[in-house]
Amino acid sequence: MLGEGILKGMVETARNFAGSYVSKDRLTTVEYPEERIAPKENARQFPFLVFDGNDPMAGLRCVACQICEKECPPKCIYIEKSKDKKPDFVGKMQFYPATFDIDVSVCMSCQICVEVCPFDAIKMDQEYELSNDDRFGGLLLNKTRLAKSNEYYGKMHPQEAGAIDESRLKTKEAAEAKVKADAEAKVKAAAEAKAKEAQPPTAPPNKGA
Amino acid sequence: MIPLHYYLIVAAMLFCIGLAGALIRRSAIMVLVGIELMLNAANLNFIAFWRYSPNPDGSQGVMFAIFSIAIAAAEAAVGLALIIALYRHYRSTDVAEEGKKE
Amino acid sequence: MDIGQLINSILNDPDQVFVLTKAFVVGKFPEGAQPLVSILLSILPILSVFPGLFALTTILERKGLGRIQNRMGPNRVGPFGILQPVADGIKALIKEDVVPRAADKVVHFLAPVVIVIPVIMSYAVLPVGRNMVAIDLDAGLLFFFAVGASTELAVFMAGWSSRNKYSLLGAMRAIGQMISYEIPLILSAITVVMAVGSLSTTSMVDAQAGYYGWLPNWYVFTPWGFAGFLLFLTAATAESNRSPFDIPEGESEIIAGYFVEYSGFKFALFFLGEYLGLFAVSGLAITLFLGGWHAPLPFLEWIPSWCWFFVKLMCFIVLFIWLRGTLPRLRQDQLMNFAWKFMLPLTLINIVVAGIWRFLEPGMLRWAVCAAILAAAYVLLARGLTAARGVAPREYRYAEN
Amino acid sequence: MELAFVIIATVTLGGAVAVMSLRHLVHCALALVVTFAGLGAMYLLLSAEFVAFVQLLVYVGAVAILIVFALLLTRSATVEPHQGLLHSKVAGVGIALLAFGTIISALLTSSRFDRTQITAPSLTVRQIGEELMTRYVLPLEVIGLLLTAATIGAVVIAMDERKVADRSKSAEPEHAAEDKHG
Repeated sequence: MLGEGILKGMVETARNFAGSYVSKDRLTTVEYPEERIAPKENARQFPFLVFDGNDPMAGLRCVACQICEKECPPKCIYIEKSKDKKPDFVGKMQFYPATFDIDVSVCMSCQICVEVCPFDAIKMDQEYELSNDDRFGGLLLNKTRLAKSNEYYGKMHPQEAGAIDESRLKTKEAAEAKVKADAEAKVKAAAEAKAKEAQPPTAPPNKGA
Repeated sequence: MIPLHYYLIVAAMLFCIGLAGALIRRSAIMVLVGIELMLNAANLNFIAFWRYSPNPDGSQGVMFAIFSIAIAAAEAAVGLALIIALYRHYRSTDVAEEGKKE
Repeated sequence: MDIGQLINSILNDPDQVFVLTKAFVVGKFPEGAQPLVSILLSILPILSVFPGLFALTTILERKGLGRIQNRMGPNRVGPFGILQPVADGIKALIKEDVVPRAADKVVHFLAPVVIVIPVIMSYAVLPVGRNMVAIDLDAGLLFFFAVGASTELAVFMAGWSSRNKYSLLGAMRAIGQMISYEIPLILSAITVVMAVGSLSTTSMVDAQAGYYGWLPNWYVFTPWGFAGFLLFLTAATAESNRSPFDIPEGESEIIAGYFVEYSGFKFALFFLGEYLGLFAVSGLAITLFLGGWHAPLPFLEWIPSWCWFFVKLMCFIVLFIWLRGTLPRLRQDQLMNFAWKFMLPLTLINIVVAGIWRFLEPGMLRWAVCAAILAAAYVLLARGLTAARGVAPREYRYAEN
Repeated sequence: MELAFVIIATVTLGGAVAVMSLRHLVHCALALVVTFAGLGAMYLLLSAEFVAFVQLLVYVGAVAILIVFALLLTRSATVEPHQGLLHSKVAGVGIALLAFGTIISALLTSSRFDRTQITAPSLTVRQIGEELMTRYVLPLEVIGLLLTAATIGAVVIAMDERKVADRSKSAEPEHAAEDKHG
């Protein structure tokens, strides 16, 4: 407590000062617009919608269930359900969002929408250069701007995306198998029914028993 | 050159403004400020008389003013401390109200 | 005197270039206008040089702090970013001037003006070179402190008129700190007054002329002068609200203290006032303890005197930037304890030591006695402060080691 | 010279009137500073440099700040209630005017004050210091004692007694806590 700590500190800062001129790797910052540091895998900014296939609008995974809209703490998601339905990836008829808006100026990047989504349709993006000179319109992202391909998501989070893809594939296969089985069963049932029909109703096989 | 009594008139006016203030203001702090003004008017008189004195080597006027400034500083410190203590007691610095509550 | 003679005399004595030029220009005016022109020619350099130094300091500070924190610092505007102050100035000028609706408009407007004017006035008594002082007052040092006293008022005006709790808190902290540290500041300057026997700043510089062997005859090289210099420096840091004494600003707790509610050019004026105050008090430290405009070594005497003043001033600026990059902010109670329980007693002891120095025979004994008293007082006071506060190396309850 | 005097006198007296008539107390305190500074300028005009700077240092730097602090501490930094013409007000102004009339009549009737300057007295800071240390050394010591007494007295008076009692009561556990933290 005689002031030697001050001197020690000043030597340390002087070393930093001189060192920053000598060794480049001391400099923790980069010259931003020219150089960028790649975001870490867990970095998250704002949500986006995942679509499969080539057509962003047709391939959206979102089924407009509106869970995320209800769960969003700052209420920055706005969804309008479609009037008609269209088949999803397993072929089931589902609604789709006619409107899906996220106001990123309100969004607080909490990721709750991602956690609650049962369809893996909404994920967190790492895009951070969203500044805009349009104060209101520029930060209100609509369906077209939110839709990003599954490949893009896969590039950001390879493992998670792989797991999701796998499980979706399994579901799809199961569903297809089920459809197949159903179809087979149907065919079988139909055949049976046909067979039944073929026999005369007046003479059942074990009527007498 | 400005004659002496100009300064004396200014000092007299300052003194009377301070006196009027000390008499009419309700806040105890403002009463103290009025007294400070009166002290300052007296100081101005000291300096003016010293400046126009027939004895130019004398230093009494300046000395008196310096001591009076020191006293005024002490007075302000103690006075304001008293006012703060009073405020703690009465929750007010209003001179008229303090009298009523007693 | 014509222009040829002027050039001749300047070549003879380059040290006096500004003094001779001023005399020459003043001589060209009619008799009646001469005093006015002389005053104007004394004020104009102050008004141009020191704000220019302010601009230079802002960029130096940002660059230096950046390097201390392993960053680049501003480097976009102009080569190496040296035009950054220009950009900042233009930005401050064209920015919207927001005044809170609840603010006391008149006082709110006056505060930045009141903060800058006294600071500029205080330069009037600083001798920046041989024969280069705006007014050589008999009570120059007193003038400096008297004018500096009104800064507190400006701070209060700014903090109170904004009608913002952070502003008021910041203003109260600032005033408390300034009053507390003004006492050690003045008391540590008094030792020099005792040695010189005058309050005039020029006679202080004159008293430090000459050399003792190769060592300049500056007061900082005496025990009481060294202690006084360090105390003065610490108090000056606190007076100008510099880190580590920047709790009135306290960006991380009360946003910016008393100038939260200021924007645009008024905000820039506050910064100007703060930095000009820093330069002024550094200039005073140079005048009091570091021999003013005298050269540090005999063979460097040929360099003009005003150069030495500004070289020393730049050293002070670098030191302040370095300190700001090193030390964390003090807490309010630590700040007050330090001022009243450590600095005030030490300055008083220093005054006594300066008196002892005056009455002992010159020689090693005088040195040893004075240095011993000060060192003992320093160690005892510092240990006492440590013991009283129960200060020890901090233990982190939740840290790994 | 005359112009400077008129300006300074106007500013000083205007400030004084503002101090005593403005209703917002903080404005009063700020106007008081103007008055003090004006007086300082007037001392300069009277070639009393030292007193002028002391005036600035003590009044602007200390007394005004003290008053401002007192205003804020007593929460009277608000507007005084407007209360029309009171008898006390009329009486106060009347008494002040009466005093003023008395002083002025004394001034104007006496010929002793009708002096214009003889020779400017020269009093350097050095002389003031020497006088303070020789002829006025006793008053100086007394003033020092008085200031010390006033400082201690002010602190004691303004100290909150309840808080002091609380602190001495709770001193024990506080120390224990500090020891725990190391």
